[in-house]
This record gives sequence, structure tokens and C-alpha cells, in this order.
Amino acid sequence: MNAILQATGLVQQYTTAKSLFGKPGTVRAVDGVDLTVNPGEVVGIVGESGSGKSTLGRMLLGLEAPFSGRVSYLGRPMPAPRSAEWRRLRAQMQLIFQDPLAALDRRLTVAAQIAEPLDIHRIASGAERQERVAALIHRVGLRPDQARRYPHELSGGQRQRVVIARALASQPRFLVCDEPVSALDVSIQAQVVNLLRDLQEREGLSMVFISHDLKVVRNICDRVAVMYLGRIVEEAPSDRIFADPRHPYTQALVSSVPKAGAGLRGRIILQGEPPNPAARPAGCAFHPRCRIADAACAAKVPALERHDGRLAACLKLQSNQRTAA
Amino acid sequence: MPRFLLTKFARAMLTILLVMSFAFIVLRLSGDPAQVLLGPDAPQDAVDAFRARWGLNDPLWQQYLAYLRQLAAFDFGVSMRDHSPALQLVMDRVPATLALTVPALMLKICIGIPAGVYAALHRESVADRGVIMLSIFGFTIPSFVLGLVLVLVFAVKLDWLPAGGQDGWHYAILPIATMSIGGIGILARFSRSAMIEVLGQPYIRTAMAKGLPWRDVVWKHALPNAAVPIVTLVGFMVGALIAGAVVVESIFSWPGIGRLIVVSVANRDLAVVQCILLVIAASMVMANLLVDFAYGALDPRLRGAAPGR
Amino acid sequence: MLISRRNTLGLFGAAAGSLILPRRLMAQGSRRSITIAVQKITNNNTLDIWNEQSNVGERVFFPNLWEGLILRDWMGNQGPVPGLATEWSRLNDKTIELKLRQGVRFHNGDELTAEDVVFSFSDERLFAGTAPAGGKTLYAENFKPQNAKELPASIPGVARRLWPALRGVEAVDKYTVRFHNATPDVTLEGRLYAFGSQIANKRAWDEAATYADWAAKPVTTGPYRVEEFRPDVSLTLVAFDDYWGGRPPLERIRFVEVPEVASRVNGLLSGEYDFACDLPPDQIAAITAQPGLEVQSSTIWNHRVTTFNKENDILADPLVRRAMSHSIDRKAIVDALWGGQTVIPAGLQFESFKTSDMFVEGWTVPEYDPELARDLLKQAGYKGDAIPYRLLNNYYTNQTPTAQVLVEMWKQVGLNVEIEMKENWGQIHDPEGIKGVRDWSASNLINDPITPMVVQFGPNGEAQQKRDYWNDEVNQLSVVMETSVDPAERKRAAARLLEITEREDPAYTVLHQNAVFTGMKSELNWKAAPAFAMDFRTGNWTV
Amino acid sequence: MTDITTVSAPRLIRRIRLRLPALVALAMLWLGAMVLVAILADWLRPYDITAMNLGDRLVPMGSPGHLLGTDELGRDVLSRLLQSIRVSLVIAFCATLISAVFGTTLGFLAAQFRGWVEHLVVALADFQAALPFMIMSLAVLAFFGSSMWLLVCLMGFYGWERYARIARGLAISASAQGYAAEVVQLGASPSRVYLRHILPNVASTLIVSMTLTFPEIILMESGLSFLGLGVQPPQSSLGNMVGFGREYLTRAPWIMLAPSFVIVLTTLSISLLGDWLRDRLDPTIR
Amino acid sequence: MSFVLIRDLKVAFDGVQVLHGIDLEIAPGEAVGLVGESGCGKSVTWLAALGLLPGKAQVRGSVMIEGRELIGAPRAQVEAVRGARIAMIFQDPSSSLNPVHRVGRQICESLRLHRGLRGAAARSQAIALMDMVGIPSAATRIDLYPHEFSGGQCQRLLIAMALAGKPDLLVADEPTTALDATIQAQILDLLSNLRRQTGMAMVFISHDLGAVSAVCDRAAVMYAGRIVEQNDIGRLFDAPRHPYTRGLFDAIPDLDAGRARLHPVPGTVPDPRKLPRGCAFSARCAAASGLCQDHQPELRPQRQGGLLACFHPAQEPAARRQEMLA
Repeated sequence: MNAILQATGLVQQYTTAKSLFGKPGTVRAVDGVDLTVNPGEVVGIVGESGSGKSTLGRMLLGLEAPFSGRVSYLGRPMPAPRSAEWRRLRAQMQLIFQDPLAALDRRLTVAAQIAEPLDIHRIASGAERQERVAALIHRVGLRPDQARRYPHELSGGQRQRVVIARALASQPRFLVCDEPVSALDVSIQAQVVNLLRDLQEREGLSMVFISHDLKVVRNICDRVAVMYLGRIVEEAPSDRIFADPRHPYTQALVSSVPKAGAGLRGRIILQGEPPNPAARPAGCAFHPRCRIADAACAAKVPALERHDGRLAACLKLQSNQRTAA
Repeated sequence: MPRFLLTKFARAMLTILLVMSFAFIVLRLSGDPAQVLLGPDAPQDAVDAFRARWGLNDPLWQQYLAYLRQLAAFDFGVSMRDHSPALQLVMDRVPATLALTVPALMLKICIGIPAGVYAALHRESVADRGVIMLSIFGFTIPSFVLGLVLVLVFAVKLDWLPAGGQDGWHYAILPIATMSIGGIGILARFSRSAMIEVLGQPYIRTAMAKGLPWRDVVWKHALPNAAVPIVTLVGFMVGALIAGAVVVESIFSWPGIGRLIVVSVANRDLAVVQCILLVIAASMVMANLLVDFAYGALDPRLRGAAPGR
Repeated sequence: MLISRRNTLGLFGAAAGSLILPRRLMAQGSRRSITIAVQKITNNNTLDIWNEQSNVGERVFFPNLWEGLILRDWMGNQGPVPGLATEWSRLNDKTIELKLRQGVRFHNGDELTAEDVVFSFSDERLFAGTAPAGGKTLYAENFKPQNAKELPASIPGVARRLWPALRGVEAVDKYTVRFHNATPDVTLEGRLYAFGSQIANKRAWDEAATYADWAAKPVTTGPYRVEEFRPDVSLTLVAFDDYWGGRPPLERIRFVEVPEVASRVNGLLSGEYDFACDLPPDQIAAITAQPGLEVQSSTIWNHRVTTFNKENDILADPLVRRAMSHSIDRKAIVDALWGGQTVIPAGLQFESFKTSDMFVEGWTVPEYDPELARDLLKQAGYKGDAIPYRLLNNYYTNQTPTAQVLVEMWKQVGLNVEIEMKENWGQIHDPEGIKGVRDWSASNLINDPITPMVVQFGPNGEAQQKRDYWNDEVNQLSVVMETSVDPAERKRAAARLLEITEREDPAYTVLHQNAVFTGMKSELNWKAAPAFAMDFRTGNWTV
Repeated sequence: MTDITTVSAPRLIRRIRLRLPALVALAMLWLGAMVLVAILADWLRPYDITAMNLGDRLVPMGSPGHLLGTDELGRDVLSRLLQSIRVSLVIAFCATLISAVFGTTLGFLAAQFRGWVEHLVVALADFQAALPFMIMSLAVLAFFGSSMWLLVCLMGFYGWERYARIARGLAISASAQGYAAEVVQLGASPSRVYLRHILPNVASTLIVSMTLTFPEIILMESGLSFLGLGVQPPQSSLGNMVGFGREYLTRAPWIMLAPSFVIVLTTLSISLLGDWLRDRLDPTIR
Repeated sequence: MSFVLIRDLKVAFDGVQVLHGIDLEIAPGEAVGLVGESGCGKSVTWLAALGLLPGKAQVRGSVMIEGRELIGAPRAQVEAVRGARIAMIFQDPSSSLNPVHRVGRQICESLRLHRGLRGAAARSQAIALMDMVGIPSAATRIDLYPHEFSGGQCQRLLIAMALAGKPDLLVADEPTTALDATIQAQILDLLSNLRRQTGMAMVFISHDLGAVSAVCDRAAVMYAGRIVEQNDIGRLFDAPRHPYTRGLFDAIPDLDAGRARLHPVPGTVPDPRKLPRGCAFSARCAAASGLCQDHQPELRPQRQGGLLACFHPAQEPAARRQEMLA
């Protein structure tokens, strides 16, 4: 199977703002990530804030050029951001992100927003354009009369539908969803998740689904990569990774998901702070918070290796089989 | 020296250099000071001698370089009118201007901010509306109209205060009042909105939730935060004060740099005009630096970083 | 009374009272001190007569501070009266000898001697090595300064304008001096009491560190000496009790600079000032309406004129210029803008010319005749093209209103004159662009038609230098005026000059005589001179 | 583009109609009247602005034929006032527009290109902040001589740095996250992003800024006129009338008071309107 | 006897009613969850009770703390309750701390206020509190500013500040929503530990059913300004009876289940300005009848225990839930 998108050795680093007395430092937000997305596949990326998952998503879309490494789309290298070729390619790949109110231009009607990609890529105009907009509106489950509304007149879920409709307008083949439902209320979240699933299945889209909400990821993704401090620490088919997490971080993450009625028993409470890319620990980045880390973990950076039907990066993999509850 | 101080200093120097270049170019491009200084009846000999003396016949870039060299040696030139050193001429006037601007600024701060805070704490009340209306009136009246009306009322009709001149502290009352009234209005309005904004912040709710008396919430939690934008405005006001001094000093015959610049500009006394612009630019840059440091003192998040512009 | 009102106002308590009281109380005891509000004290920030050749300079210099060998009769016909010289006589048409008054003291105690006179006309003080016209400088070695001072660049030029051919001053003995001219000159005496020819103390010049120091406090023989000079702020003169003319009547004269008219008037109304100068005529009513105040008005020896630029295509035709002259209703201007307080002179002449019998009787300005003006324009074939009018903002009293009135009057006869506001004289004279008409004034300095006619419109006058005007016959007549010693020939020349410059080939047109208005407290027994100068000597002040 | 204009315009009006306080309504009424006066000045004024009658000088208010009296040259104050309103409004309007366009453009350029462009804009803004505008105008006008053209251009620099700062800040935040980034991501060209998306969105903030600048420019022009550097005779402006009329404050106060009154009311109205607009247009307040 | 007794609490903003009469009791030491989607009024209830709403809010009804009325009481009396009896922490920890004051000063302020501690005593107590909430090396970090702490630590600091007054009740308003998953777990753990140690009562406001179930004894579900169901955690999760409660449970994807389609609640939350006449949930409710559209069901005690406001409650316990709890 030919991958629709392939990323190898992606690194992104930023220069931090000058501190009071020191020299400007550099922060590696993403530090050597390989990822493949196959046609029709939904890949989940989970991790806490600062793990670099959003940055990775933006690089996969070509929105920012990687510091090093390569992204190729359909076998061709990603063109430089803002170039004409890059702009043309936008029709084929789209981003849906967390806050639909911020993503929408609050001065344009729903219809105008959805028509935007059609105008930009000169896909349709006039009556055809109106038709297509109406069809998109219908497809994402909005009422036709809502076409003339403004974003702030819609509820959060409806707005996210508008964003999705706009993303689909140019009939893309690849979609990155960055926390698409985090800002939504529980009852609406399910509506949007269902919509995304239906669309993905019907259109055969390839999708990268970024979220910190494991339950949603579990529900929508075929394959999941767990990121910690800019690296993938575990990657596996979704069924496998949640049922049987191997990396201690994944284990903690999975156990920390509050389960209705389950109380706090059996949860792995990680000590310490969420990862800070500006102060990366030596060796395995996770070792200061890891229950099973030893001196070796502080010395050696574990490689992402194939292990029992998954990829994982932990020196203690063998001794760590299903120790989590 | 810490890096950020160096950066700030370099920026300040660049700004001053820009101002000086601007002054030089505007002043030199706009014609011949000889004609102005020597008057309409000056014979050609005198004009020629004057031009030669002040190097006005050299190419512009040569004059510019010579000027920069002078500046680098802290030589600000001498007045074309009476040969006295320009810097001294300007510095002689600075105290008089400070005697107006500093109290005016104090008044603005001491009246404007409390009035604005009071209005913010009593929103929609009669006092609030009163503060807003008065403040808008305060800054919509041109200062020269205000000045002349004040003179008419307090000097001519009531004969309480002198109409102009500088012979004692009571001579300063009307000019200071004229200068500060508009600023009080602006500051009151701005403090009010800054305060209202801060009062809506979550940490105010936290302070209230922990049972802090309302007075302490306002003084210890809201005010220090509202101070950041207010300080910015106060920084801008320094410029407004200098500009205001031009008009107010003319109305009240107050011998400060505002009048000196009007007179020097009218007489094309290049060295003096350049020197005044330099002094003003330097004090504005200083004021901005002070504001920057005040940010740091007021808001730990802004320490070391340039405040958001 | 104002004083008691201030005292009863407890608002400022004792501090305010003590600040105000002393100056006022002094008036009770010995001599009175006065405060005079003026628009401008000096233009150039110095008290040097040669650097500050302006109307405002005249007011603070004469006759209270600077005195010449010959004095002008400020309160009289402006003619010569003995001053620091008691008598003078012509040795020939190029040389004049003067006897100095003995026992005259400078403010620093020095006695006036020939040496000071020589110094006052020396290279170092005035001419800076510029050569006299038609001769060589004499006695260059007479004055050697102890420390060189840089003379403002403009002074030699100004000095050479008044003394174009002065070769030098000879000290015959301690109390006798001779002025040597390179060319014959009938106006040498006149030049001696003109603005500039006043005497300064030599020692004070030697002792001053810089020119600026000296010029801020010149040492002279006048009845008052400089106590304090704060440029653009105030000038305080204090009585010089060793004055040769006797003890001055005032303790102190304080000129304060109050640029705003309204502020000067308000200060006078509130009792702040004893005098308020530079009043526009429209303020007179406001002051006279208040009991205890009055306004002294006096015409001065200066005429407001409008000059034409002959380089202008339209104005090149004298018919247009004549039309412009005839379309001005000067009486309306005088009545409306000057409250009838000034006069329309007999062309560019002054009453004082009568003292030297140079007044051309029967001559008048071009009469107001719109019909004639329209007719002249028709003859000239004027098509209504715009004539630019470069205008300064109230350099002269009522200048802007007058200009607007003129434009409106010209419009009435079909002339299209457009005002262009300018900031300074440089812009008025800027050779770039098209010039048309502009404002000017003409002063009588020496009671002879040479001033202003020849000086301003002759071959070396500014009008011709700036290429506003040229006329061969005017230039020939100017030579006659300057060099002839035959009064009849000179008078004929003067009459002919008037004919050409006002009627045949107009260079200018006279609008009216200028006047000054000084508001003052009526209780003060003082009269204004027909000049800017304010006389505070014994003769003009009775307690 | 038709969508925006046809659809959002009525919405704005609807929004404005909601809860229009009496004071703001009055302010709008006054401003409307001023605009009408500016447009119709030629028809409204009873006399030509230079028409003078030296016999009828300083006629007080309410005299027959001269509702607001006459000035020192016997010209009708009402006629001159009407013309002055036009001139002042035109100057303030043009200058506000220039300054808004100039500042916004620079702000957008800084936001789009960052790097040295941004440094340059910031340096220019620093320069502007270091030289009080009044002082700068004083120097430029006094040295070059005041003409209407120069005056408008100069005034056009007033407050540009405020727009630049706002435009830059909003554009950067819009690009960093949110709708602008979204549109870029859709493949839109920078011109489309700035003109169709960012500009309409920051417009309300800019408009509020303009309501701040507008009265300030009126005041600035009148201040310069006071110093004799503003609008020059025979043309007249509100500030110029006040400036020349101040000498007649005691004798003929109407010459100065009528234009002062108009200045105060107009700036007051615009300020009120600006305050109200800010509350109305700011989505964070609603 | 209950510690806090809320009766018929109503709040309106600019004439728009957002709370429609809330009745709630909190017993000493009890942990009560308040569940609902954004805008349902769960935070407003407690902000109103403590007088923390802006002036334009109109509050009616009664909030009694140990029998003393808070609504309409003088400001000083309410201030004496805040922090000392009832402490409250908020959703966004980073902006809930005053950015210009050092964290130590902010904690000491509470200590001075409620325990009269000053100077060194207050400082050492503040360090102890910071230790207690799990801030590492508290003694050195007490002089830092809030922006120098991460979000989770800010929440810990807020909790420390709340504990300074030794309150009888801690109202935690979405304390974990803004935090990362692993940190959420830490804070939940901290809260339940603290409650065990101090014996204080707690109101836990959240939209996260999992979090509520983790730390509470009892929970009330709110919808559009009303409590629609209230019960013990066990029973509520076991057998949710209000269709809305059920809908909420069903909408949440299950980590352990497969990739089945989710079961969302159809429609959206109604606009508080345009509430339906009857039951606010009727428009989204599958079981709704004409009665529901016209009449407002009251919150009544149920035979099985708990309170419910529904004309057509679900009868059967949800089998799926039981399975999950196993």
C-alpha cells in the first residue's frame, strides 16, 4: 500500500525569547519523528501539552517547514510554505482545529466561509458554487437556513460542523484534526465525532487525529502514536494500545482517564510536572516521572523499536508487560 | 551590561539619531535662515557674511556630517541670534517648563486616576456618569480657549490671579490648571476602563473568594494590575505635556522651552531648534525607558522583555 | 484699589501678598517702578543696537539706554538735539567735527572720552574689515581689542548700510572727535543720530568674555542701566543716578514679554502692568472702557506700503499697478482697522521733511477711483489672471486683516489677487515661483527723503536688489539725492522720484502711516512719542 | 465581496439600533448636521466668506442679517463658520483616513514580513513617539510654510503609529492562531487574507481608533492655527477662527465662541460615538 | 443538619433568568458533585451563594450557612464566610492568581485574614501549605510569581490558598478542566486526600462525569438552570433516570469498548433567553410528550432514593453501566 503521507526524521526547533541575562536558547518541540499515513487510515496522536503533537500536525500539513527531516505527500516532497505550489496543494489537505469560533471569520456568513476554498482554488463559482455550498451544509448536518448565519450565532457544535464543511469543500484527501472536539460539551462532542467518522468512512479520507482525550481517540482512530516531549514513545493499532499499553507513560495516560463510577482506585498517579521541552531530561525524557526507571534510563535514549505488534521506546519493555492494572 | 539594557539603550540612541536627522533635514531643506534672522532690509553683504559664517553654502551632506561630528563631541552649537551656547539657552528654560509640567502631571495623576477608579467602582452611578462627562469635556476644549477663558474669569473678572508672567508660584496656577484639565479627563476615563477590565479578571474573583475585604481587593489586587496600562498612558502624556507647553506658555507668557521653540522656529535659529528637539526627544526616550522599567516593577511577567507594543 | 483687593483675598495668604507688595509699595516711598508688557523685547536676544535694528529694539533702547553724540528729539519733531556732543561743525563736505560733553559717566563709572567714540565706530566693534565705499579705512590701528570677539556676521553689513563710506573716526583730543567720510555726504549729521550710531563703553567691551555676554548687558551713558536681561522673558532697567541729565525719575523699568495680545490687555486690566504696548486698534475700546486706564496713540515715522514686482507678467504693465493703487480705499482701511487713529500721508513723505525743506507740497497718494482703475485694467487688457500676494501673518500691525481688505477691494475692480501665507521673509523673497505684490514698510531715519525713498527703492535698495523693481531714471535721481549738495536740485529730484515710483511706473503704493497704541494707567503722567521709543527721562515724567 | 457588503451592512445598522442611548443619538444628530453643513456649505451660507463690509464691523450676535454677528472685517460669522466646519471636517477626515491607511498598511507589512521590516516600523514608531506631534508640526509648518496640502499630509501622520501597532498586533494574533491562519491554510494568497479577512475583522477596532484620532486632529489643527500655522487666510477653519478671534475675546466674543462651541460639541460627539461604538463593536464586551 | 442549605436560588443577568430555583443541601464533610454542560448554571449557583457575581446580577432565594442567611446579608458578613467557612477555587488556575504578587504573599494574605498569622509565622505556615499540596521545594519557590509556575502547580497553589482559611466547605469549580490528563489525575488525587485529612466538605463542579464520580459521594445533574436529577454517585451512575443524565452517559465514548458509533444527545442546549415553556430538555428528549412541552416537572424525591425532575423517567437501570462498574 502506498502511503499518502510519509514523514521521516522530523525535527522542529524554535528559538526561545531572550531571557533576562542569558543567550537565546533553542527548544526542540519535535525531535525526530517518523510517521506514515496510509490511504483511508485514521492515525491518532496523543500526548500532553508540550509534547509537540500540534507542531507535528502542522509539519505534516506543510504549514511549517521542519528544521530537519522530510515530509512527502503522495511520494512528492512537500513544497515550501506560502509558495504557489504549496497553495495549490492546500486543496488536497486540510486542518480542523480546536476552537471553531477562532477558526471562523466572525464577519462572514456560514455560506461565505464554506465557499472560501471554492473561491481560492477556483473550483466553482456562481450557481454551482451555491449548489456545492448547500450540499456541504447538508452533508455536515446543518440546516439550510443556517447558511446565512454568522459564527457567533451558532452553537459550538454547529460551528465545528461549519469548519468541517469548509475543510471538505475542496474535496481533500488528507485531513489533520487538532483537538477537534475538546472545546465542545459532552453531548455535542459525540455528535461531531460521529460526523467525522461518517465522513471519513464515506469519503475514504486519510486523517491524523490529534487529541489529549484518549476516549475519543480510541473511538475514531485505527492507529495511535503516543508522544512525549517531541518523540513518539509508543505506536500501535488503537485496539492494542489501549487494551495493552506497554510504555510506562502510555500506561499512566490510559489509567488516568477518569471512568464514570470507577473512583480513583487503580490509577497510576504520575509524579512531577508535565513535560517542558525547554528542560529536557537526559536519557529517556520520561525517566524523572517513571515508576520503573533506573540509572540506565537516565543515561540512554531509548530507540523506538518493534515489540509485540507495536513500536515502543522504553529500555524496560521486557520487564514491563502488563504491570499496569 | 545586561543584554536587554543594551538593546534598549541602542534603540533609544537610534531613536534620538532619527529625530536629529529629521530635524536637520527639515530645517536645512526649508530655506535660508540668513534672510529671516537678518530681516527684510538686510543688505546682501550681511546675508553673504552670515551664510559663510554658518557654513550654509556647503553641500547638505557636508553640513550633516559636520553636525554629527559636533554632536558626537557634545557640542550643540551656538545660537545664530546672539552666539550664546544653544544647550545653555535651552537648559535655562527647562526649569520653567518643568515648573509647569511636573505639577500638571502630578495633578493629572492625583486627580485623574482616583476619579477614574472611583467611577469604575461605582459604575453607572451618577458620579460615574459625571466623571465621564466632565472628562470628555475636559479634553474636547482646546487648551488655548480654556486658557483664555480662565484668564478672563480668574484674572480679569475676579482679579484673583495674575494673567501672565512668572513672578511667584501663584503665577503658575492658571497655566498648570490649563495644562492639566484635559489630561485629567483622559486619565480618568482611561483609568476607569482599565480598572473595569481588571475587575473582571479571575484573580479578582479569587481575592474576593478568599474573603478579602472589598477595600483590600481594590487597593491590593485590582490597582496594581490596572497600573500597567495606566503607566503606559502616563508615559504618552509626557509628550502631550511638552506639546501643551507650547500653547500654554504662549498664552501665559511663561518663559519655558515651549516658548523658546516657537520663538526659535520663527527666527530659524537652527542650532537652538535642533537642541530643543534633541532635549525633547531625549526626555521622551527617557520617559519611555522609565515606563519600560515601571512595567517591570509593576508586572513581573514583563521583566526583561520589551513591553508589548 | 487693586492692592487692597488682592490683600483681602485670603486665598494665597501672606506669601502671595509679600510677592506682590514690595514693588508696589516702593512707589510710595521713593521713585516708582513700572512694568511694561510688550509683544517682543528683542528679536535677536541681544541689547546691541547694531544687532537689534528693529522697532522693538528702538523701544527698549531709546532714549533710556543708548545715547548718541547727537540725540533725536523723540518727543518733538524728531530732529537733532545735542547729546553726548555739545556742538558739531562741518570741516568740509566729507568731514564733521564734534565736541564731546564733559563729565558724562558710563554705567561702570568711566568718563566718556574720544576713545569710546572711536571704539564705537571701529573695525572690531562694527566693520570687521569691510572697506568703506570710495576710500580706504583710516586709523585701523586705533583700537586693538585685548581679546578678540566674534562679531555676529550680520553687523558689518548693517553698519556699512548706515555708514557706507565712513573711513574712520579720529580722536583729536580727549573731548574732540572727527568723522571722516570717503564721499561728500549732506546727511552725516542725520546718520549720527540714526539707529546704530550710539556710543558704547570701551572698557566694558574689553572686559566681557564673549560678545554674547557684552551684548546682554551693554555699558552705555543712558539714564537707565541694564539690571537683568532674560531673553524672551524680561528686561529690567534700573535708574543710573550719575546720569549727566540728572537723576532719572523712575526706580526701575521692567519690560516683560507677553506675546498674546489678549494677555497683555488682560494684564493691564487686572493692574498687573502699568503699560501694555503693541495693541491693535480694536483693543482700544476695551481698555478705555475701564476707569483708570487710557490708550495713547501716536503715528510713527513709518509708512505701510504695498510693493509691486515688475517681473510678474501682469504687473509688468504699469497700468495694472496704477489700477491697483487707484482701487484702494485707504480711508476705509484707516477708519475701520485703525479707528481713524492714523493718517494717509502725502505719498512716501514725512512731515519731518519740512524741517529740512524737502517736503513736496501738494503731492498725494493716488486717489481712490474704482472707475479709473477698471478703465486702466481695460486698457491693459487684463484678463483676470491671478496675481499672487505673499503675506506674512501680522508681522505688521493689522497686516492680515489689511491684506484681506485689499484683496476684496481689488476684487471689486476685477483684479484677482490671491493670498499666499508665508512664515518668514525668506519665503516672501524666495526667487522660486511667481511673485506679485507684498507688504513692506518705509521708515524715515534721518529727516531726509533719502530715507526711505533712495535707501529702499534706489539702485542699492532692497526692491531693486531683489529684482522687484528697476527704473533707470530712478537710479539717476538717486545719485543726485545721495551726492548733490544743492538743496533745490535735491528737492526737484525728490519730487520727480515720487512721480515715477507712485504714478508713472509704480514701485509701491502707500497705504497709511503706521501708528502705535499704548495702553497705560491714567494716573501716570507720561506721553507717548511718535515712535516706538518710550521716553522715561525727567522731561516726560512728572511725579 | 458582495456577501460582506450586502449582508453585514444591515446587520451593523441593526446592531446600532439596539439600545441607542439618548446621548449618543444626540451626538449622531449633531454629527449628521455637521456633515450636512459641510456638504451644503455653499448653499447654506448667506454671504461669501470674504465678503466684507468695513462699515459693519464687530456687529453682535442676533443682529438683523448677521445671525452670529460679524468679525473684525465685517464679514458674516455664520457664513465663515459654515465654511470652517467644512474645511475642518475635510482636513480631519482626510488626515484621519491617511493616518489610518498609512498606519494600518505599515502594521500589516510588519506583521506579514516580520524581520527587518518590522524593526523599521518599530523604529519609525519610536521616532514618532519621541517627537511630540505638535512640536514636529510646528517645526515642519514654520519652516516650509503652511499650505492646505502640507497641513493635511502632515496631519495624516498624526497617530499612524497607533494604527500600526493595533494592525500589527491584531494581524499577528490572527495569523498565529485563528481565522487568518485557517484561511492561509486553505491556500489563500496574502492579499486575500489581509483584505478579505483580517481587515474587516480589525476594522471595528480601527474605526474606534479613528474616532479617537478625529477629534484630536481637529484640536491639533486648531492649536496650530492658534500659533498661526494652521489653515491660512483668506480660507478659514474652526481653529483658525478661534485663533484669530481670540484677540476679540472681550470685545466681540462671538467670533471665537461660535467656532469653539462647534469644536467642543463635535469632538464631544465623536468621542461619545467612539465610546459607544467600542462597547457595541467589541465582541468581548458583548 | 446541613452545613449549607440553598433554597429556591434564582439568578438573572440583565433580565435573563439563568438559574430557575436551585435547591441544594450540603452536609458537613460531604462531597457533592455538580454536573452539567457549559451554561447550565452550575458555577453561577456558587458564585451567587458567595456574592461573587457582578453587580448587574439579580439574585433571589436563600442560601443559609449553619442557619445564617447569606443572600442580602451585609458585605462584611459575607466576606467573613468567604475563605473562612467556604473557600472556592476556579477553572483557570493561571489567571486566578494575581500576576503581580508573589505566590507567598497571596497565601500569607489568606493566613493573615483567617488565622491572624503575620510575618515569619505566616511564611512558615505558607510553606507548610505549599508542601501539603505537593509543591516541591516550597521554601525556595514561595517568592516566585504565578507565571513561573505551571498550570497544575497554580491549581495546587490555589488549593493551598483555599486551605489557608481551614474552610468547612471547598467549592472546586472545574478545577481540572484546563489541565493535562496526568495532571488532572494528580489534582483529583490531591483533592480527595485533602478531604480525607481535613474532613471538610466539598462541592465539585465539573462537566466531566468521570472526575465527579472519582471524588464525590453524591451528585446533582443540572440542565438549563435547574437541577434535573440528584442521587448518590453509585445510584446515579448505576441507574440514571433523567433522559438527559442518560444521554450524557451514553454520549461518552468508552475506552474499553470497541469503535462503535457514539450515541449523542440530539440538538443543542437552549438559549436561556428562549427557553421552552415546559421542560427545558423536552426539545431534545426522545421520551417527551405534550405534557413536557407545556409543564415544568418539579424536582421530587423518588421512591428509589434521590431526586428527579421528569415526567417520563427511564425506568430500567442501564445495563451497560453496571457492566462497566464491574
